[in-house]
Amino acid sequence: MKVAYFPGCTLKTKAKELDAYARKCAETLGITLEEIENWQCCGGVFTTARDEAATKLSSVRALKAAGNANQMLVTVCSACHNVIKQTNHAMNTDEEFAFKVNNYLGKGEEYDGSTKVMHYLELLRDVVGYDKVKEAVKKPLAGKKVAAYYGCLLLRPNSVMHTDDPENPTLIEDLIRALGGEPVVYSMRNECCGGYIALENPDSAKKRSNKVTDSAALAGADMIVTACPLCKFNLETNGSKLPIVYFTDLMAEAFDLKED
Amino acid sequence: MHKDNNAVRDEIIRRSGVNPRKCMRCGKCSATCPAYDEMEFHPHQFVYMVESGDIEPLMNSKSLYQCLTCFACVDRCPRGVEPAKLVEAVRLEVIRKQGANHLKADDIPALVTEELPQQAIVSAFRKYTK
Amino acid sequence: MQRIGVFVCWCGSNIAGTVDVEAVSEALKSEPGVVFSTNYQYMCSQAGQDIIKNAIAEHKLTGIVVCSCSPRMHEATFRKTAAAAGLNPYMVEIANIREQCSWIHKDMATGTEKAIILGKAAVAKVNLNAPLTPGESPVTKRALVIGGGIAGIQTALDIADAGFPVDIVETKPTIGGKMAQLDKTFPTLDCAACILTPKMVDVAQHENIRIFSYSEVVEVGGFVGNFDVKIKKKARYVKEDVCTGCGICTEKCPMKKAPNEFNMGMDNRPAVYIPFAQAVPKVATIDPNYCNMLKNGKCGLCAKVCTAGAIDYTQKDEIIEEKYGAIVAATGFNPISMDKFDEYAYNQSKDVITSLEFERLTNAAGPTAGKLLRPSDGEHPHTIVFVQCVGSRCAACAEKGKEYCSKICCMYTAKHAMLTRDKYPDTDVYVFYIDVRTPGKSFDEFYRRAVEEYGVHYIKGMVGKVSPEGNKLMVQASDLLANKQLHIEADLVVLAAAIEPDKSARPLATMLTASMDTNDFFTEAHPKLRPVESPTAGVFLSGTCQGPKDIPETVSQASAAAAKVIGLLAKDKLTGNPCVAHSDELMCNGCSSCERVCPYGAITYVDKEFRMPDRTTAIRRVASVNTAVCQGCGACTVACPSGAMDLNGFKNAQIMAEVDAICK
Amino acid sequence: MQKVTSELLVKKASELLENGTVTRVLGWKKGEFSYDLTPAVFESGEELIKDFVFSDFSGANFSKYLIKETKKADGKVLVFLKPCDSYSFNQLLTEHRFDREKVYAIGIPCEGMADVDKIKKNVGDGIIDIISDGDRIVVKTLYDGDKEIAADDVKAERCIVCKSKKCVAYDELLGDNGEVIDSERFDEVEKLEKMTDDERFAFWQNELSRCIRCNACRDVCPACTCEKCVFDNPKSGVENKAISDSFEEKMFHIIRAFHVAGRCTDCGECSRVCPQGIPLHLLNRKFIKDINEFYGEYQAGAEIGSRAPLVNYTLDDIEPVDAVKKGEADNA
Amino acid sequence: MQVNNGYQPKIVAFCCNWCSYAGADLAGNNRLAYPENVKIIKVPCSCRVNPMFILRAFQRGADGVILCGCHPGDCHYTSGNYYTRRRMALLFSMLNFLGIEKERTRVEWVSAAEGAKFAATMNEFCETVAALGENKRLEDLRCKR
Repeated sequence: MKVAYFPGCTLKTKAKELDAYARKCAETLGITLEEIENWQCCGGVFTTARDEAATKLSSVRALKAAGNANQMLVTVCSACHNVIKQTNHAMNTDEEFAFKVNNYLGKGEEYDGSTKVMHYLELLRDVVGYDKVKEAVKKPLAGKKVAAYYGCLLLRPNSVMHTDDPENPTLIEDLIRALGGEPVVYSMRNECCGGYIALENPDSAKKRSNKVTDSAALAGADMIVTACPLCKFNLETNGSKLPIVYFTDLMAEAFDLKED
Repeated sequence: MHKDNNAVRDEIIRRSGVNPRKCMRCGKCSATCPAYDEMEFHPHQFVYMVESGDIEPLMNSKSLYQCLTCFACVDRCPRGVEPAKLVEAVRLEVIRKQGANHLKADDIPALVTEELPQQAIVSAFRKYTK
Repeated sequence: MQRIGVFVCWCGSNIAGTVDVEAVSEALKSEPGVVFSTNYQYMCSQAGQDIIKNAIAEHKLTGIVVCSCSPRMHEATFRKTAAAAGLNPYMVEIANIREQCSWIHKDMATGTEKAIILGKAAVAKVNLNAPLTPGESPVTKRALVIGGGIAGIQTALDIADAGFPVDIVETKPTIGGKMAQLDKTFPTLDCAACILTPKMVDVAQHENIRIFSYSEVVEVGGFVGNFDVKIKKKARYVKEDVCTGCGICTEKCPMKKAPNEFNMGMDNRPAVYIPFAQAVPKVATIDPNYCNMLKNGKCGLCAKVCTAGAIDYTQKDEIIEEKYGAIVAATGFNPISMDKFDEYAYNQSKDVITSLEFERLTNAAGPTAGKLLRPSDGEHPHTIVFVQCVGSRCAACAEKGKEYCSKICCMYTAKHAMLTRDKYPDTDVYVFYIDVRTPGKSFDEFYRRAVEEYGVHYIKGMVGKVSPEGNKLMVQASDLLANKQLHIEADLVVLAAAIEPDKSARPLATMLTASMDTNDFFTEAHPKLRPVESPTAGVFLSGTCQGPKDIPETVSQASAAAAKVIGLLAKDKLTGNPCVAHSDELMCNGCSSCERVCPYGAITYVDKEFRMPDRTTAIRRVASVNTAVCQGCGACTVACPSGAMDLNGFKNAQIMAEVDAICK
Repeated sequence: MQKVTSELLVKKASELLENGTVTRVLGWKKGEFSYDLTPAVFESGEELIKDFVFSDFSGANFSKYLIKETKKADGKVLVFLKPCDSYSFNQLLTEHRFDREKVYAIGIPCEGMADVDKIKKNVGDGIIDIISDGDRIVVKTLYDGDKEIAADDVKAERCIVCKSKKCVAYDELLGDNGEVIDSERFDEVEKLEKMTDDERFAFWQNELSRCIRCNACRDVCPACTCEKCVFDNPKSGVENKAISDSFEEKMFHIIRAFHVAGRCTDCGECSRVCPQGIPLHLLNRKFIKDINEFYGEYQAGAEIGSRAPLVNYTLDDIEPVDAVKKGEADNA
Repeated sequence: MQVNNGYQPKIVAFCCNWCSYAGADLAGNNRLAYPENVKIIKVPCSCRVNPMFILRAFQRGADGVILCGCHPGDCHYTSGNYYTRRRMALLFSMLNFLGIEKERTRVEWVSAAEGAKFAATMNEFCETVAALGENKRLEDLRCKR
């Protein structure tokens, strides 16, 4: 099975391993991530203002490039996922906005809103199925206590994202379990790490990050997994005692795809 | 209430798509906000002050740049008010003015570190500049 | 052709002052069908009525028109007059020449002219009137109460005390409902069991009351005074009439892992169980989902220990058919699920509980024998946070919770906070509120006592997130008055969950053709003036199935519903309003348009055989109006495209005759 | 895609007659000319081969015929449903007007029907016959021999603004099912709405004064299925069987449109059969447009059992005064 | 008949028994005048009013027709006026579509307590219709003859 894939800026630079393992693991599970052509950076943050059309064009072009009606567009980075999914929602629910955007795109290039945006994790749960993930595991993560960190972008706003229960998600925990690890549930897993503000107010970002990593440590985790490069950076920079790894890293390890 | 304030208020309401009149003043947005202590005006005050057209103080406040855009207030509001969208709409009111960019391109190099991922820079630009 | 008499009233000078009554009676003399016309000073007086009676006899009148005050004043009077003279009362029409004419016009010529036209319209209508006889239907003198909580109990007792047999149908193995689960009641703090259980006993012992517990209504047919109801008695695998309620089976049952519903699942009960000590009927019930004997035939211990021989593993569901004159819905409420509010971590921590669970935690018969202990570790909590309005007052667009105020939470939270501080003064109690709503006798005083005498911390603001960290619950909340974000380290968090109608209400409403609002509360026949009746005749509403209410309100409504039922059952026959819809089955298409607009469910369809013009016969679906249920609004007559549906007393032809007379 | 032709339908119908699935077939029957097809009941393969026609002139909607036909005898009736016919079919089922068990419905695609009047206008006098041939129409004339017209040029108005190519009811489908179309069928109504009161009055005065009260519109209408029409019923108070004054045709058409409001599927049969060429469908479309705008999109017959807008309500429906204003504001 | 200087339109008012008819009575009780050419026909509920009645009134020479019922939510029969509202919204829109002046038709919700509103409504409606003049567009000429 082939799905359209939007890697995003960070996966092409600072988070190359996230991208590489995402592709490898997908291949293992019988899915080819086909990078859409000529994609541009999504902008990293969704502007909720209804009169902001220009900043959302790259997302809309990606959605259109994902192919014909009801095709899936898969992302790995939580931020890209959030931006593209919210843009897609706006195209489907805000007629005025959609009209404006389609005017920008030009005649014949209009986007009809029919692409389905999926996070890689959702793909694993809804399309592949955890049972199949389990089958692919060669080196189970036995004994590893893994804390899933969702952050905000994967889950919220729930009325648009519909990823999981935004207050008590199980999406990543179920994956950890399928990989043979032991998920550690802690209360700050869906709270913001302050990544967006890392530049503006590093102190604030540090406070937020520490809350998250402390909570995970208190719950007895050995490591924290995330899908978001910004979260990873932010948690690491601010002195996390626990290692922060991408979920794809964990998968590659369990699937025995790591070369070292 | 000043007439001009009404115009700004209406523009902010239109831009955000938020109806602040739905607010029942429960304060759950502020209870939920992770950046509360960084802010001079808190999410519930944004809602109330936009509704009453008292927008000038908000525009002059650094609270505009402390919102983490984590959407927790949007999700947890029992009235579907979506305070974060109001914060953003007010912020745009400020930074869309000529020369009012909150983040200058010249400031960037000093802030960038080796490990800083692209998206941190991109998103900061998008949030704080026009 | 009718023989019509016209009687013009002067109403002293009220009419005669601006209307030339002589000219009116003279002018109407020449209208088609009019054989007699006169005027008199006070038509409604005895003398005036005698004029009418005499004229009816003397001129063999078949219809009369009285030109007088509003029909809302004296239509009933003149109908009685006609009836006394042997004329069908529905052959009387009133021309309102006082309120609509003499009182609003000053000029005699204008008033007279208009009075004549109004008289002509009334004559035109009477020409097409037909005698109407109200339909009569017998009344089955038995009531059905659906739901055995305090609402159903009170309604049943009141009806039974008036001498009518009543059946209570309750889905649980015992009556008592939510009130039986409560510890104390506000604002008087008397113990719920102490005031409820004697009533339950009264029900059990009342000669006029039968209890169908562990049963549900599965089918309702018929109409007011004549409902046919099927009740399914679920198999409880215990012979109700043999079981003595000794409880030995429940002690000996080896399967003790079934969650105890009565204690909100906070402890376990055996597979064979009696919900609580004061249950009515006090008989055991076997839970087929947990009983090993029923699941795999291995066990049978309860049958061995039962000296009365009451256990019967072969029992089957049983259908009981019964007739009722009136039905009372008393299906009650439940707290809503907290699944969509997990920022409060209800699904993540045992120490986040709902208020109803808190009731059980403080109740002497509860899982902790009345000691307030944390569910997670059995420790005494030192800091308790109460959160109000969880799921109440939510906007529809928020896609969770309910839009309405659940009404009871402010008071029970004050009660919980006060009782906690009273019994455990070392406990810090916080209540987060949006508004404190305490309208009710002694309610606000009660709330103030909680604050002023018991030192409960009331904080205006909402809790944003509850984070279980170690054995603590970190509560992040806003204090709006202090303009601060609070972080409280709590041991127990209690959520005042919104309440919603019981899930059984919606299918029941469908069976009863009773209407519901968008929240699944039953709608009342009139929100102000008929609050305990459903728009469907013979169906009454008791308790929270109609809307959120506390115990005193529930009991008031329960008794009010009972009074309405008694009023109905006291009649031997129901006399209908004869001005009801009637369908001409030769013209009816059977299209269901009329049925869909009928607010009373008065229209049903029957397949009837008709002779076709070509002498063959064909089965056609035609509408049939139940005259006992129809209230005569006429909505169906306009929905009917073929004109088959018409309304007695206000027939299409009659109204058009009035239109013609007025426009001439 | 399988091309649906007379031959294919005849073959299908004959098979179903033969294997006993159905005992009668509702179909279009050859008339004096090959363009004046009439609805007929066929009971044998021979009859079908002889007279059954499916062409650009098979506009007639058979749904209504099922009411009587299903009552006549036992056994199933075969009916061919074009997409627009299938909506009428469902609407009649919603109103319990016939027994679904006694019908075998075959959905057929439709590319639009021709308007004979348009052809006549196009070609002029002396038409002997009109033969439909794929996307062309051949007109045989007395004086000029054969003339060819593109079928698209003489398409019926209702087909130009076709609302749906999707069969919504059938037991069996021939060819591929189409989609609901976002058509421009309300444009004409909008044009009228934009006129002044006086202009509109003049327009309708001109149109409706031509009415000869032949009742053809009513007789063909799949929504007008009353056992007895109010206008035929002496008891209704509005009985009038013939045109007698300037008002009565207005009353008749307003009431008729009102009676079918919310039930009319916009099949356009009323205008097709009107011998005076009155655009009666505009009245129905006005109601449909208003219903869509006031109460949300509603397509009668799209599904069985749906609640028609006039036997439904919400607590915050538009007030009549605003409803009338709305039409105006939209036009401003 | 009294000779009026100004033109007086013929108005038919359908009033529901429970609210509007009572409102009209109240107007009478309080001696609140409205034009004599308003004639009231009592119906049990506004939902009893068939479009045919309204057309019939116009046909027979009425210049304006007004329909009065309980306020939405207050219907004695709970839902009757909701149906009225839909039916009349569509009917009036159609009449307007046919070129009949929209001011000639009206639905007004009048409660039993609103005597003053009833009188004021009738006065205002008569004035509006009077300004339009005689109804020629929907009148049965035959009846005039």
